[in-house]
Amino acid sequence: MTTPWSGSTLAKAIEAFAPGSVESSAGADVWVKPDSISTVCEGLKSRPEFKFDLLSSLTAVDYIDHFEVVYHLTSLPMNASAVLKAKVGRGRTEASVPSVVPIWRGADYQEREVWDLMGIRFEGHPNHKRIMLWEGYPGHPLRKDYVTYDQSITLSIPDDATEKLGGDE
Amino acid sequence: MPEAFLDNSLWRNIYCVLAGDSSTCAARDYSSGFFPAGMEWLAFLVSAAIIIFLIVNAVLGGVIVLIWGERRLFGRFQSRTGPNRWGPFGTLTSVADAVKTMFKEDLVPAEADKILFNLAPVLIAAPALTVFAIIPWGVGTYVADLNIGVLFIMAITSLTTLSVLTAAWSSANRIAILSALRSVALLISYEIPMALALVGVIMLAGSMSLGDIIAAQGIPFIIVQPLAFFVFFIAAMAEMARAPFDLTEAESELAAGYLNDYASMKFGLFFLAEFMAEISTAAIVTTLFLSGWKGFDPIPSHFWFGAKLIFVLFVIIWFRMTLPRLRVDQVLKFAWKGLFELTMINIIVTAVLLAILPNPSTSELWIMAAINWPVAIISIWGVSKLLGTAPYSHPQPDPNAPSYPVGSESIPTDAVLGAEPSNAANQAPQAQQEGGN
Amino acid sequence: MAVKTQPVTVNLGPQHPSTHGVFRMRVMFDGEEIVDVEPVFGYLHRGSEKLAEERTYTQIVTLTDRMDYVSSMLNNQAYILAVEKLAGIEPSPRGVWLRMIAGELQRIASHLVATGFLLQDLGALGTPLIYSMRERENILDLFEMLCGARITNSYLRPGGVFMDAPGEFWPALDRGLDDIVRSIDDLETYLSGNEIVFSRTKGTAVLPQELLINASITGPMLRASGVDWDLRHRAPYDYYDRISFERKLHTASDNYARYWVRVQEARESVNIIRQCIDQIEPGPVRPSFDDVPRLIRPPSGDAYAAIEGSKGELGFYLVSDGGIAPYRMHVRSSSLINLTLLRDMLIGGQFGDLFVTFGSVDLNMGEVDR
Amino acid sequence: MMEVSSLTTFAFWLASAMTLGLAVVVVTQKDVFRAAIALAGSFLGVGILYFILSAEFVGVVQILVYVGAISVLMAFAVMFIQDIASGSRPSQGRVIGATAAALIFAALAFTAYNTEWSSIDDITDPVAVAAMTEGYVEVGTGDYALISGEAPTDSNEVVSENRGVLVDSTSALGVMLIREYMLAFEIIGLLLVAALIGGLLLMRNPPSSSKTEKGDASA
Repeated sequence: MTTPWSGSTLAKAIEAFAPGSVESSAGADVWVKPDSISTVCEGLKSRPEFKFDLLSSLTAVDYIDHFEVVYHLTSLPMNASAVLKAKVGRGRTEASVPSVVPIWRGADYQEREVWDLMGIRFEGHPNHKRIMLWEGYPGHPLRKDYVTYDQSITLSIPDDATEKLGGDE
Repeated sequence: MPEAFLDNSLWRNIYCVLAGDSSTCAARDYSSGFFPAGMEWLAFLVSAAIIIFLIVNAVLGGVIVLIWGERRLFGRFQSRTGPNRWGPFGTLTSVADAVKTMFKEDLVPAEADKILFNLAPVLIAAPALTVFAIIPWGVGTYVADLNIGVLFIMAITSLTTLSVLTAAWSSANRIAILSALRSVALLISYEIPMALALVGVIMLAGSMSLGDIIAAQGIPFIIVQPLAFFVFFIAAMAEMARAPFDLTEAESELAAGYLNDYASMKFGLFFLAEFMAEISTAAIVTTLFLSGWKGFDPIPSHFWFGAKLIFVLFVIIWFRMTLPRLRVDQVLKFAWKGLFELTMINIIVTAVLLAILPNPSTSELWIMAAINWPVAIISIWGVSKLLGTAPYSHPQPDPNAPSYPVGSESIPTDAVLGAEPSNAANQAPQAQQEGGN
Repeated sequence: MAVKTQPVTVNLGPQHPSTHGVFRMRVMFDGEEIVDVEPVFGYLHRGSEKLAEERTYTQIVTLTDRMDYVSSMLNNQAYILAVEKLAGIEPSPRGVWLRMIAGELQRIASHLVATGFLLQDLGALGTPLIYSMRERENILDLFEMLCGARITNSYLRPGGVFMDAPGEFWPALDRGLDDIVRSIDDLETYLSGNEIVFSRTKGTAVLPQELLINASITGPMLRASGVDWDLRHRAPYDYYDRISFERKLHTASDNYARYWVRVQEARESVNIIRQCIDQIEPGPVRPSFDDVPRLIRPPSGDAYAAIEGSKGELGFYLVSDGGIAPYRMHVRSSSLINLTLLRDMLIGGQFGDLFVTFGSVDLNMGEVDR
Repeated sequence: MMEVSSLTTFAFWLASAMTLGLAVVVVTQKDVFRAAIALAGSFLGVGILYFILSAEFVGVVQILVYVGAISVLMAFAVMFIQDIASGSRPSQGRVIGATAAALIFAALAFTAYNTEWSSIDDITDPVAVAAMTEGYVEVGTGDYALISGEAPTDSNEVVSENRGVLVDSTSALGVMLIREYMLAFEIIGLLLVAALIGGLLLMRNPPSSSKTEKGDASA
């Protein structure tokens, strides 16, 4: 059975090799400062007490006032898992976080996907391009403030035009 | 009357009825023909046209039947029905397909070289039809019996590649060009074992004329020359780009390759040429190795030829349905490192046997067969050992191989998440909300 | 070919018979050798994750069906596990057994499809594909008995499945399992030792263990390199801790090993289903609506649950804000992540091996693009 | 039968027109690939001329080697040439080339015109002459041919009317190559082998890049 690391213990253990990198911790989660993501992940991957060699999942959530990048890590030798989170783009500023592709190549497409759909920039990604949508696509659809195409049409159509549109259908 | 047509009863009958002045015609009571004297050239042209008409239509009809048969057989091989809607047992499916193909829109890519693009289907269909000129369908039923018949087949079939190149180049399509490159590689590699495989047969028959080769087959040459048959059959499959050598069309890689951009009847001509090549290959195999139209007396020679032809076609279709495709380098390696050596062994053994038993009679052919079979089996086995891939001896993990340590260590006990997992997730939101504020 | 030629760039896909959907590769060839590959995604992107934000937790089950449409039961299972973890739902035992049976049947179907299409990519003109599809049809018939649908099943619900298996399902399942074992035997007899299959796949696209793990590649691809990592064994979900099964490993990590591992896993899944049949107990297939309401409102928080899908670790990450729809859903798509090493596998190889290697990854564009 | 041979004359003019016309296309066509295909057609025309001359063996070899192999390789090579779209640029030494070609043509034409071609008139054998006056056939069994007055009725030997060449030109050619022109034959063979080895040597990669070896190992 895969053992999940407790957030508080993991936070302490991270602080031991990377002081000042942890923001807070609760349950199974550890919030890491975005600037120190590279250091923390490098340590988590290579240090003998962690050995998190597999990046299970990398994603991001839009919490309106900030974005959260979520890393699900797995250690095969220890059969353990951990959750790492980083809050970026507070106040909906330009969100950016260091890329972990140099540490885990598995982050390659996942970071591109997050950039494409959520608009979080990954500094140092070797191929920082959109993945699902084409270059030049307006906006990042998974953001909560994204206005979809049909919504934008409804917004832009004057009231008297809706009847005509309905008649067409 | 040109000498190539002398033994040809098909030709002679038509020509004698029309012109009727030759010495050979006199023997058949055609002292005066349909045309007045001095119009023999017209009789020549008309009889040529009639024979071409007969052969071309027979071949095209054969293609229609072959396409239907192949699809039915595919169905049976793949445990499904195959075409069965249009006509009894789906026999009219090919006809419907042909009509559909003709009425499709004829598309020419904007970037294409129009002249060559239109020329390529003609270039591929013409040689495919020309081969049928020398195939003896039965006693005296052929257009011409050339004394270099076997070489003629080789020469004419090699023209196919030129048209494939033309088609690929003129469509201005990179996938098509890749296919053409493969086609040339295949041609250059397989022309040689194919020709060399026939050397044994030519040595035995002492002639390159297909009529003479049939006459020389006291017993079918497949029994006397198993190695030559093996190599020739494989090389012929490669020459007409059939599975497992269908590299030029390679549906799953090149998506039809050089005929990618063809539509309508231009595509139809490529399709026709492919199936005509299948029929002609089967006919050549029948002629050279299965003693052509020879058989027991009450049944006419044409039926014997037809039966053998259908059997060879069945084997070709069977191969096509069963085997996956080889890779280009493997195909070329197989030709140069496998088939070429086999043909050399065959030529040497046949030459030695012919030095001992010149002009072999039927019983002497049996002796040759008795010697040739062990040679064939041993050499094919040897080549397959040399070229084959050794299987994995240990599919299960090798205890000596370094295996990745999974679950070998454990994390410190105080690091384990204390609370029950289902609630652990629920604690996160509060913390996250605090962090957010 | 030793002759240096001018490199040619070819666009393979999105309309191509062997790209398993709408995938595009911009490939640069030097003769037959592959110099560079650039995968292009997104032709089947439907924004499932965005759609999920506007649907209730039960409605989303239908969205997951359409992600990896050749293993929708397993998608359902991964999603339902995430919902149960998020909302703290205790599933009904019979429902769990049923969804395990359905999931393993789906795994067999998915592996059969993968094997069939791999052989199709090898150039066998449809025969092995149709043979594997025939067995898959039997499995789809069983699904039809279970839930009335064949491809997009939507069979699972939070807490179990939506209806019990009918009486005629169990004898049909027994017969079906025998058929599957027999057809896998046939497959092995005719193909595992076939010289052409073997020479084409042995030693091509070899990936070292460390690289695979570093690139987050899981599932049969990882096990084909000899890493004993199967979530059913290492992190048992549902009742997999009550099942004993063998993990089939191969050490070669080439295309053949990946093919071999899939065939063996399909065989092993039959054993798992037989054990499930032995252990299944009567009872309700899902909790009553008092325990699990139709409109689930999980407490705010997040949960990540992963299963051993047919293609690797299939995970769902759900965030709830306490409403009837998830605040955010993310799919950890094994098909997409298993493509990470596509360039490493293809570059330097032959054109003929391109689609074989691509097929040996076993991906589904519905899941790659979502 | 004179009328039938006038058909042959017609075929001759057709084949000649095809050969020369396509040769002109080869020289004038800007598109290199089209020129290569036209060259193949020209070669094919030469092959047909051989057939008309009843030299089937040479004709077939002409098609096999020149059309089937050499033209294909030319077209193949053209595919690799860079900047193909702009076509072939006119050569610098056009005048010299044209002069050389004209001189060679003149020399060939002069030689052809002045050579005493052996024909049926040259036959001195009285039997043959006697047979000829009454119409005759040739009976061939391989490396010799017998001229006789009438065709044997139940023989399986190859029988033909005399058209100025031996019936079984293939065997005659083979015998000639092995007996009379043995040395030349062997020297040409040696030359071809040398050319082959030279070609392989030119193609070989410099030893620093091990790409080829790697490719072979994986094969």
